[in-house]
Amino acid sequence: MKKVQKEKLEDLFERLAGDGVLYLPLEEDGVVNFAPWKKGARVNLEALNTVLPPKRAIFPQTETYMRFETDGKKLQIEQVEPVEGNYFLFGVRPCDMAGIKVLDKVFLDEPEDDIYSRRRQAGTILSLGCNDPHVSCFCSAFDLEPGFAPDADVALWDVGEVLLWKPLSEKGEKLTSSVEDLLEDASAEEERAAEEQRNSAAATVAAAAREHGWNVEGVEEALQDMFEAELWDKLYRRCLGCGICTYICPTCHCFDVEDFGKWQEGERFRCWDSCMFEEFTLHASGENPRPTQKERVRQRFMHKLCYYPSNFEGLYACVGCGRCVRQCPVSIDITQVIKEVGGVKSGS
Amino acid sequence: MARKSTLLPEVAVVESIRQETPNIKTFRVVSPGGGKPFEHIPGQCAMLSTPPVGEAIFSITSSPTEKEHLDFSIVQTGTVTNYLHEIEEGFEIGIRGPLGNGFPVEEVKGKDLLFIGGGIGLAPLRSFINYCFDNREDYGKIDILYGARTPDDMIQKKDLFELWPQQPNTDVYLTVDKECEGWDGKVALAPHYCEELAFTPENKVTVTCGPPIMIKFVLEALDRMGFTPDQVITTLELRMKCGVGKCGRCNIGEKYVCIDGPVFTYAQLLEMPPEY
Amino acid sequence: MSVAREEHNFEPLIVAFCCNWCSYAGGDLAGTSRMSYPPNARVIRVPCSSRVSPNFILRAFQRGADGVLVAGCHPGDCHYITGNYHARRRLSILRRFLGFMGVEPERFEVHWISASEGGKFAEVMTEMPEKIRALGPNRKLRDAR
Amino acid sequence: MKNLQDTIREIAAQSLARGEVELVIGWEKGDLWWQSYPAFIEEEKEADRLIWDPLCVPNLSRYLLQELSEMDEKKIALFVKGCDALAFNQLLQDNRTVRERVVLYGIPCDGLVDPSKLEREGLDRDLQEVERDGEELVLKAAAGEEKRVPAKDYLYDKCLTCRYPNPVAYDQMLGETVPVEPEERFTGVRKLEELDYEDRFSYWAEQFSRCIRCFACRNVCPACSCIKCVFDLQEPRWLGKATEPSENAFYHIIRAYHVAGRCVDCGECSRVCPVDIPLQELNRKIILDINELYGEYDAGVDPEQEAPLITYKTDDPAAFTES
Repeated sequence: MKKVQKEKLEDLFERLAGDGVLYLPLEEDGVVNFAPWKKGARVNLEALNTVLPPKRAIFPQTETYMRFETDGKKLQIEQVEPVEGNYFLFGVRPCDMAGIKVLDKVFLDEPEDDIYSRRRQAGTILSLGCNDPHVSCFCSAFDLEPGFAPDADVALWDVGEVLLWKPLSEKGEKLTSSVEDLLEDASAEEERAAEEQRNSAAATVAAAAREHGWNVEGVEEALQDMFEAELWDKLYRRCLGCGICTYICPTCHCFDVEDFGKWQEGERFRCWDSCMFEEFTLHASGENPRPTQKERVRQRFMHKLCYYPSNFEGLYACVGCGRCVRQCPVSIDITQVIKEVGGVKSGS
Repeated sequence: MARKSTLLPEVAVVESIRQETPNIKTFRVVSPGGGKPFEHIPGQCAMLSTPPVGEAIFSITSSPTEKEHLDFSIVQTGTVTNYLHEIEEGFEIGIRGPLGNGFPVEEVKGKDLLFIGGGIGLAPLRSFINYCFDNREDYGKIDILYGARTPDDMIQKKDLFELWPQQPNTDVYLTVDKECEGWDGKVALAPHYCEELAFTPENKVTVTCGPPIMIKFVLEALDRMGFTPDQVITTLELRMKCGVGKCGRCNIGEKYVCIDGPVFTYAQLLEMPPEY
Repeated sequence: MSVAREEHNFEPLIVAFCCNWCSYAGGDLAGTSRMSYPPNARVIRVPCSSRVSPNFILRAFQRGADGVLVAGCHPGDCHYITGNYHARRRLSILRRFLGFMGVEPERFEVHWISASEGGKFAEVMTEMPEKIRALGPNRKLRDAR
Repeated sequence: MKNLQDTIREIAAQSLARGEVELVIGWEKGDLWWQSYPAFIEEEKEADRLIWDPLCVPNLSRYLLQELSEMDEKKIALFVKGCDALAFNQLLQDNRTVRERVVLYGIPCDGLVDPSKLEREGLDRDLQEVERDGEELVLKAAAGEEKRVPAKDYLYDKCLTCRYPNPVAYDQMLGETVPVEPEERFTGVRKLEELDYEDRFSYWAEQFSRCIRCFACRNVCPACSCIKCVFDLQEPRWLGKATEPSENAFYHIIRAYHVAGRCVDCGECSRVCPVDIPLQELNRKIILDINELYGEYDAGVDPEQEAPLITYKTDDPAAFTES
């Protein structure tokens, strides 16, 4: 295992930024989000979860993929190339890494989404283990470990003065050797410290999960019979119908396609969309298969906890990052749904 | 040259436009160099692009046996269709497809077929119907029941009144919802007419498409007539954006209408949440 | 309407919403009286100054306007009796609000021009481009795509 | 505080039992300490779900839009804090609710706790419950430990400037009125006005660049009660979906302007914004200008008074020559 001194991080960032775009948690007006690093940027590696998940480096909120020109009856269409070259995602939390894996299943499944896949391949992901999970963290419910992201290219652990550094993939090895001069070998003591932190973080989340009854076992099966359940009648009523929960979610991937045109030219882009919005399923005819907020709230939970796992070998489209739990203005809480559905199952 | 994105349309030319009803036109679409933009099977769809107002999905109404073009019968109802209804012949549009699963043309070989269509719902059925006529020996008796609000609202009148009735071992039943001047044919709602005609379920597959309310009553009628749910096939339409199972809006439960559909048997629909 | 117009030979583009009953007629009068004024404005005829929604004004800025003018009947002379009294309040608030957002107030003007004031029409159409020329091209609310 | 909570439960149970109302809207508690959220109580025996604590921030009046239209002639009881009552009056003025069908129980409010202020100082550790005791907050931790902190330091900014903590509309007031000691609310606006145009624009451009267009600020707003919002129209398509700087600016300018003269300054827009855009300052700028130009006006205080932007005086001043 390697390590990098925190005082050398600035050098490391400069090196990485010279080799591509370096996205990492930056603080601006008190809001921490993944953004391209520039010299002097306020890096915040302490913040547990950025407001928006790092998915937006791979699947940006707005992304132009086509330009067009019209001339009388003539139409010209041209693809806009999606890849901006190399990039690094530095400090991705394990839950967010798992979120990227959830997106991978959708976008890399046949027919592969070319825009996503090229962007995904161009990136190297350095994950940062969590030492001190928040009370709203519930990643362990989905068999994830707060202290470690096995799918990242490099795993990092913050153990005080240094970040431990462990390459996990070929990309990670390549990166490691390219910044070899900034890294040192980690001591056995440091490795032990990281190990302890990993265990204690896992224990914290697991204890919370036990206390709150966040057990997802059987939730998918239970939900299959719960389309008409009373639960949804209760839950939707306070929903404001805003898109916070879906836009800040590391696994939400629904998008819309729209044109922007000026005179004879314009572009077509895709952008995040939310199943919480009435317009999401509204037909041009005025018909809407999900006419009220009840159907939309149900769709969100069903998609994450039932439909998605049915389509992808039981993998839940929730990674327990807790963003929606913290940010929903009216506290609609997916862990309460999990609890209630689990309860329904064991009761029946 | 980079690989082509699944979301990127090809340019195609609207070769001809035919006014079917006051608000429905049929567009014949070919590649800029002539010929079909792509091959398809009956029941499949395509995304038509009209920059700068966007893209929308439509079922292909021509049979794959028509070698030179694709036809789309389109109701004027939203921004894309408004645009389409304004253009003239020779205009270029974008096209992306084929999308969706299509009708089980192979599986139903040797069976009698009953097509029940309402209004614009004939559009996807027509692709299948003409395919059958072009492979007439593969299919048994063909019954076509088509209803529209008024005779003026009937699409593909040449097929309905001239071509299809001449086909061997084929019956065409036409009906309108209300009495109106100049119509001396049947006046009845399609589901009622269907029951009146007393089709028998033996060795028969029913394919139906039309407004949701018609489908609902047709399904009830067929049930009373002894058709089992796996003998009934329908095709759905939901708001779609990508057409390839990614954008996440056309799902009914775990099924995506754009890739798992739009063609479903009634048996499959019964397994799905009633959200369409 | 190229976004990248050269700054040195900058010609301000002004979108002018003119009330059908007064200011548009004032413009006509300026024309028939053969008064000359620079051709910077694109005139859009509206039934009343109160018809001008903030959406229109912002859209003009988005699509390349360097300035937006709303011209209506003098207060008290509204064809619909009270339209411009309402417009006066609403557009005053909007003008200050745009200033708060960082858009120079000179870029959004409201003038009362009656059907008989061809001279005033020509004057406004002459002065406004000059003020905006001094400010330079507007990029603030413009859609850069 | 406990007393008020008991009163709330009692009153809710009573009005449901007597059939005075079919639905009571109040607040209930979730699993986590900050979760106090809207509760919809339809049966007497459910009334014990209702709570009152210094985290009951969601404005309940807006729910009348959905509940009244769905329930036809039924009556609804609503617990209203000061800001909720202003919101109710605004809905009334906009003809979006019916006074006779709503029973209002007023709650004098001495300010609500901003969870992020507690978190910033690490006071959320093991926190289970927050109570108000006079000028102090009692922070109750898991192990039964208690900590007392000055309440004022942890209240929402919007509560510190609140001018109507005592409900202006109610059928029955629960509890003693609280003193009204608001801090100056236009400080933020005035500070921004000191900047020149370039700096103002960069300030807002930076703020808006974070916007993800979740529409929470619109959806939570008691003045945003249009049945079909201009931003959702397909035709004409005023607002595109791209998170372009110019589209974001369009959204925020129009959002604030559409509630001009109707914004009750409840600050819910700022509270719900996931990326902390200071949206309330936009609304306050408009309030300040209306006050300056057309006379002091507090939306939601008197539903009979005409809103400033739907009326006029023949000798109104204009702001067309200012620069």
